Amino acid sequence: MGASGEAVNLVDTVVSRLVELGGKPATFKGMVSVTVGRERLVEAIKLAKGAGFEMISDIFGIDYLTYPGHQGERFTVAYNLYSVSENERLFVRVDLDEHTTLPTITHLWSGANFMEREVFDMFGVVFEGHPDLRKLITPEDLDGSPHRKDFPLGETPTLFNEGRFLDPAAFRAGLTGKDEGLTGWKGGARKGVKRDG
Amino acid sequence: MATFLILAVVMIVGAVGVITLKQPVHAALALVGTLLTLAVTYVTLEAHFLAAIQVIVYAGAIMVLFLFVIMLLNIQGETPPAVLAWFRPLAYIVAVVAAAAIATTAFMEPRSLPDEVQIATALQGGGVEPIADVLFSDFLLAFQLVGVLLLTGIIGAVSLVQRKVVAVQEARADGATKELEHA
Amino acid sequence: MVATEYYVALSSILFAIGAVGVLTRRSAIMVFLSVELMLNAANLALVAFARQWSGAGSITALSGQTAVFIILALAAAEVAVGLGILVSIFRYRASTDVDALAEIRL
Amino acid sequence: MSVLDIAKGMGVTLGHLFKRPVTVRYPEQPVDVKPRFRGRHHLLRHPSGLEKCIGCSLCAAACPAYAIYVEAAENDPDDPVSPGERYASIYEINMLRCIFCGMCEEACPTGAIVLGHEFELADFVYQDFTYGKDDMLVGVMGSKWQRREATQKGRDVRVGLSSGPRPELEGVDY
Amino acid sequence: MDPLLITLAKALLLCLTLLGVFAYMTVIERRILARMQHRLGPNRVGPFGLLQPIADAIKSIFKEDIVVSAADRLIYFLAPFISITFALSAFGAIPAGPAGSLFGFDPWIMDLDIGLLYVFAATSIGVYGIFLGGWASNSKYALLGSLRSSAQLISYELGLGFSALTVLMIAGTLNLREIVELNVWSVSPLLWLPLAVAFFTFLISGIAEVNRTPFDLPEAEQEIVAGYLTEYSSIKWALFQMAEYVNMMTAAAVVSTLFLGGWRGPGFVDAFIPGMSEWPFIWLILKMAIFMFLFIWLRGTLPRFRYDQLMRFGWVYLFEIALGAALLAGAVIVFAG
Amino acid sequence: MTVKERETAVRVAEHAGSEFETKYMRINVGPQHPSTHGVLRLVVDLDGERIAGIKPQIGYLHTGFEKTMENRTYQQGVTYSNRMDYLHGFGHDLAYVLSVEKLLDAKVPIRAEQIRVILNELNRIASHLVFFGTGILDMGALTLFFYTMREREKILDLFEMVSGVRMNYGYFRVGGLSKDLPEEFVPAARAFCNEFPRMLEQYATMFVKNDIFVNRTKGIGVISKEQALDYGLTGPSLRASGVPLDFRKAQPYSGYENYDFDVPTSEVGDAFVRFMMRFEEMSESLKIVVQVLDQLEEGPVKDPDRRISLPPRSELETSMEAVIFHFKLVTEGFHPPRGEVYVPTESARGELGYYLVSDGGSMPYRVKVRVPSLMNLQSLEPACIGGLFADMVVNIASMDPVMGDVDK
Amino acid sequence: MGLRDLFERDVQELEQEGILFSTLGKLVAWGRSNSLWPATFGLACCAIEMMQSTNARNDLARFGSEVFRASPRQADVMIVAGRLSKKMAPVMRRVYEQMPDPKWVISMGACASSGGMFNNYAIVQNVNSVVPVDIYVPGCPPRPEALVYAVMQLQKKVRGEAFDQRGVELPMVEGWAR
Amino acid sequence: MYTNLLLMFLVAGFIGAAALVAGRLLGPKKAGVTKLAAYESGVPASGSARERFPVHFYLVAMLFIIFDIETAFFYPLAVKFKAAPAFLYANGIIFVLVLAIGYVYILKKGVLNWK
Ligand code: SF4
Ligand code: SF4
Ligand code: SF4
Repeated sequence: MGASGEAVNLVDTVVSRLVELGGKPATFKGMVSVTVGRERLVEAIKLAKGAGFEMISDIFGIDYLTYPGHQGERFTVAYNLYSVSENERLFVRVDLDEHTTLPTITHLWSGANFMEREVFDMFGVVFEGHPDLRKLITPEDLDGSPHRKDFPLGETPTLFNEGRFLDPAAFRAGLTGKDEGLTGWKGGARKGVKRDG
Repeated sequence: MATFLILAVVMIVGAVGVITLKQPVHAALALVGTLLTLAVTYVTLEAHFLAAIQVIVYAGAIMVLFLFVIMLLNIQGETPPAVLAWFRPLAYIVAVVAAAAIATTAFMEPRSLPDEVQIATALQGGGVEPIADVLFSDFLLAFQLVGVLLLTGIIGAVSLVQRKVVAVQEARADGATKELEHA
Repeated sequence: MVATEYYVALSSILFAIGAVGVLTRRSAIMVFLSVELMLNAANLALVAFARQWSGAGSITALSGQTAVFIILALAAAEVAVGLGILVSIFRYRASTDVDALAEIRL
Repeated sequence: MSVLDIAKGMGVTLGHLFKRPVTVRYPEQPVDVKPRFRGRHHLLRHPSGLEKCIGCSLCAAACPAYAIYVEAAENDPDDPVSPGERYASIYEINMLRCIFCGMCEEACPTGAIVLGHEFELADFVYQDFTYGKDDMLVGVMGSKWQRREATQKGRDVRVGLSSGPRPELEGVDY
Repeated sequence: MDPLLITLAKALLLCLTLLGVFAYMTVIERRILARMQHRLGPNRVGPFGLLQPIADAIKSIFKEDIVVSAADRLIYFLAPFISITFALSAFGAIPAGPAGSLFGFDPWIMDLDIGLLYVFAATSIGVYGIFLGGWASNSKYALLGSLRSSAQLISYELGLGFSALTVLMIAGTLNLREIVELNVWSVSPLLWLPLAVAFFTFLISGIAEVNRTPFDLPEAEQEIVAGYLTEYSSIKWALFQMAEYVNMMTAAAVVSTLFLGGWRGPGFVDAFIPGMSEWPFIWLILKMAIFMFLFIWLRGTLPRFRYDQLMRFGWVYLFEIALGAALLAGAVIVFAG
Repeated sequence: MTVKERETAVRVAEHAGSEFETKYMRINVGPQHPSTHGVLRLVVDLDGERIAGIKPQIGYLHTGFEKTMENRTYQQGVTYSNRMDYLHGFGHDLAYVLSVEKLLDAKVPIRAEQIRVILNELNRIASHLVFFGTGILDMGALTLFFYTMREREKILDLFEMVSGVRMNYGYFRVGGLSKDLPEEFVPAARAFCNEFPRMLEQYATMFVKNDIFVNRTKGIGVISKEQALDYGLTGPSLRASGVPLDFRKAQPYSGYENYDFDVPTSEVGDAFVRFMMRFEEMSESLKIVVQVLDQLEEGPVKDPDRRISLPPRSELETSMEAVIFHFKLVTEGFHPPRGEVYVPTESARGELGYYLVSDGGSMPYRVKVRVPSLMNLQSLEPACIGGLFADMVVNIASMDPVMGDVDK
Repeated sequence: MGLRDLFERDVQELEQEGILFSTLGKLVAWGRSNSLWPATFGLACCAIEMMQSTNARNDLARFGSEVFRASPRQADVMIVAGRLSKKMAPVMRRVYEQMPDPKWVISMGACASSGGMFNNYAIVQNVNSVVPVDIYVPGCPPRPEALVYAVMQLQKKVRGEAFDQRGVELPMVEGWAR
Repeated sequence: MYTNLLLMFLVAGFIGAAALVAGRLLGPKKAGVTKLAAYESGVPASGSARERFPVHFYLVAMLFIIFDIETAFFYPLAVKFKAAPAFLYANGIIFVLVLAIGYVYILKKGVLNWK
């Protein structure tokens, strides 16, 4: 937003100041987000908090590994900031790669604790300076970060009589190719795979 | 006599348990057993009220306090003494000699018991009313002094323990969050 | 009716056992337990003597029992304070070993 | 006054003591499920007696739990099972996987699969939960276990329902 | 007949009756609670669910009896034993009718001159059951539960003692039979107030003594799972439950005996059937039933206290009020005759 | 550092720390514990009865919702969303379909929006009823639970009437609803609205005015306004701490701006107020339901766009075009344009929103649910420390976490 | 000792051998079947319906099964109500093991029974792989009446009246152990 | 009279013991390591249960002893009360007052304040 809006609302002011910090603003359907550099992250968020975004609503990651046509770094971590008094919302985003780390913002909001742990757990993004960076949700013995796109969903076949079964992944692949049209489905009978023996 | 013997044996076994059992809770329980048997002995000695009070106060209150303390302080069984190994047998010998001495003294000059009627009229079963008669005449001063004694007990115990509790708690409340490591 | 002497003998045995406990046990609480045992041994003798004295009239005879009653109160106060000391010491030291306690100047 | 308030609260409980309990005496007294309730599936037939299902697998595609397995076969023109070209030679639902969401019902172009009202499906062995066509074609009453028990005891199948069939099932001849 | 044999028979009868009543109390409680909660309660097993306790009993007996490996085995077994033994025997001192009214025998097991003290003594030993049970299990919930409940039990024992003083002062005896025989109406009306106050304090302490809502901290499921019972299974658990219910009955019986004339019925019933108020058992049972219902009713309605509130309530309010009632009663006796 | 290395490092550190004996008794509350509302596990350090430290350990109900939803079509997503917060399923459904609709720019008919509001608010009441019943059950009172459940049963009857199931509805569709209301719904809902206030009064007599309840909750677990914002608390618990944030008012959706209702707020921030917030919210929700019932408009309940909603059954028999759309929608679903959306809504527990990333395919590329319970759970720490063990139970209850919502 | 030996082994075991196919065995089975106390093991949505099954309308109490015990030591049947995550599975196994024998398991709902719609890395795809399941209850969630029905089914099983599709009688107590 | 008491105890004890023995004999036994471990919400117990506890419990028990003795002394007083009301009342009041000092002391010290 920012450029076209004449209203001096909180988001606009913050965005303009973040742009000064090297942020790249973007707007989609009324949602404003600013992508900032990794090293300016804490600064940017501190700025936003000081300007009036008193609450951190969420921190989450996105893995763009299989996103068609995605360029740039693999992960994005987004900070969902909300201003209770002004009723406005701002997404601060950082892009990062597999082995880069992010600074923690737990000193700004205690609530960021679980959120950062969740991102660490689900994406393996390490937050430097986090007081207690352990897995939050997945079991201790689970190796890997489930929300990465290269982590398998881990489906098991549904069993039917006489050894018939239906493998969800294969079945789904037949249904939804990425191309247009009634992909995969040709109107004929579709057979499940028979278990041998 | 049979009753007495049974009671005596139970009591002595209990008493030996008190001083030999390793686990403090067990020892305390042995003492409870001894005390309960003692209460029964009181009944045979025509001291009914005392028997009840013995159970209520000694077994029901004092020993509970003991157990509480054992549990609160989490006292485990003791380690065998490293030094003074010669002390143990000595203690046993001294004790046996002393007990024998007292017992023989008692038996040296046997007295006959008053007859049953006399006992019954004098002790009146050791019920609460006769005790009350004595307590509020000859022992009146003692009765009031008990009040003072208990007061001292309260103040003593509370002042020993309570001040520190508050201090410790405050100290803990401060450091609590930081100290907690993660499970 | 069992003669008083037997009770006295029993009492002295209990007392001696208690004394052994006091002397040999190392944990303060166990020493305390033994002391209670000794106290009760004494009580037993008192009650037994009370019966022996029933010839001398009700008040005299019951004095023995009443005395035991008072002693119970005494024991209660003693235990309350004694264990209080124990607890407060224990808060600073990890053991109730009497030998170790000997070093403390209260 | 607090005692009074507590007394009032106690009055409420005491009052309920003398009210008629709202309990439905279920096994004896049938349950009154709502018309839209979704229970065990039924496979419908046309009034002519032909099966509605054409083996198109749309239901399987719509199922979020992947609980439906369909194998279609060509109809024998002399003795058609369904009016279309094809029919489902194997139609199985894994009742344990199924979450009774009704997506299959919505997806079926011919309205062949419909979720009925029967909910007494509890059974003992995992394998017994794959319901085939025989277990679901309209006209079959009760769950597998209920029918099994009924045959063994020589009784009628009794289902604990009072409501009529689902509207979709109504007026279907078979 | 040998009086000892008769006593033995009476004792057996009493114990078995108490057990039977315990079994049925559980069902009655479940059903009454159910009705209060607008539902039916157990009604499938036998007519009206009457066989439910039998099914539960069979189940319990034939259930595995787990002895936790970290437990102190001896004490682990001793605890339920102590609980049930002292709970059952406490009841023996309650008189249930006038002398000789049980087919020529006395409807009580013992008539002690220190009857009330006996009951107190037996219940005070009952604390050990709970205390040791929790300690022996060597589980945190159990330990916490047992510490809490023993602290609670001993605290409210004081309330019991102080409340009883008022009655004792008026009755001048510790013998329960004599207390019952004392005619309430002969007491100066000025004493009714302290008596009423003492009745309430005694009742409340009694409820607390038997761990019923709102004082059911020891078993506070939502905090410490099942309290001192956490590790107990099958019959041992049942024994604890049994002890709890028997204690409930004892509490009900003692309250009725001390304050409501025990086995004596109201005088007006004599107008219908002469001597009816002197019939053994029924009046006592009736009064007990009222209290038992009260216990259930309270359980059905109230939330429980928090531990500190409960202790404060006992030590500050109940204690002072009970003592005040006793002092008031004393003053009335001194100044008004 | 990889996850694995990191974990090992932490574990080593923990091990080293354990050598120093703490004076506290460490006790595990949960995962299988009657007061933790499911599978919450709290590692509590007790200093006697007092809580010296409390660490929520979660994940015992981790279901992989987000990842699974990324592998299902948008339409199938509605069967998943409601199972997260199973007590307020319609709230999750609503949040999910709103996000997808925003992606698609779907036009939801007014009637559909109104029905959504009715169901959402009724569901809020049902959720609060469970909250109240179990909350007070946690304090040892048995009966209120049965009364609230009795009323909840009536609401569930309404839901069953509409959606065919008592829980986990999956009734909303992107672009509208799966079916219209049945005829008997409106009178039944009205009947419920008429009798419910009486029930609320009954609860008030039994509990809100009960001294034991008041004493157990007043002054317990106070969370200040600053703490609340610091911890990202939302929903009734936040409003109890004095921040009047309610997305139904702040950023109205589904036509909430057309209805007149209050947002109960308080400054106190203790457990009692948190209970009361929800108690008052029940009557407010009822107010909304009554208003919507009065204003209910006739009309379609689905977006007429064939690329979004399935055609009606009758059309399938007549129009080939409808059949093709139908096949395409079922097998493949629709393809929203690329983009990322987030729509905050107010669930019974707080701010709830689905952050959807679309790559133009038929399945969401990334689903991130901003669940209120997870964030609310963190505030247990400031609320509990220094309080009594028994208060912890009250605090958990007053936060009203739903573990499905926490762990996803 | 005869009696002791008899009961050292499970009653059911003996019944298979025909030793205890007697009134006593039937009585015990009757008692057990009518006093099935569930351990609270609510996991997810199904747990809410499990709670609802004790409510005023459905009242599981009628079958003597409303006594939800917080401690597994006093419970007879574990109702696994909801999705069992892999993180929770060891916990459940532990709770199950801490229940005294004989014990039963009801797997309530699609998730517990087969993973249901959550066919993924996080959810155990059939509780039977963790504890032996006696009764499966399909549904998502099964309505309370379905759970009541399942309890009745379990009663049948405990009384030895259950058999599978092939007519094979099912043992009263699964002798399943790991 | 006291033989009756003994009998009562024997019978009660017998019933308790019989039940315990029956339970031991009749229940199945399938012990395992996990089964016999302490229950702690389904996770392995962290730390030992035998820990130290707060001193409040000690204070409660201590106060209980003191006041229990007090009641014990009141029983004779109450029973004999009618015989010499004024005299006993005066004595009782003095006794109570002395202890009341202690009671006020503990109130002041906050012993009864668990918060
Ligand atoms: S009801 Fe849902 S889960 Fe069941 S078969 Fe149909 S689509 Fe699949
Ligand atoms: S039931 Fe319907 S959707 Fe499924 S295969 Fe048959 S016709 Fe197609
Ligand atoms: S089966 Fe359905 S209701 Fe039950 S836990 Fe799974 S999703 Fe929830």
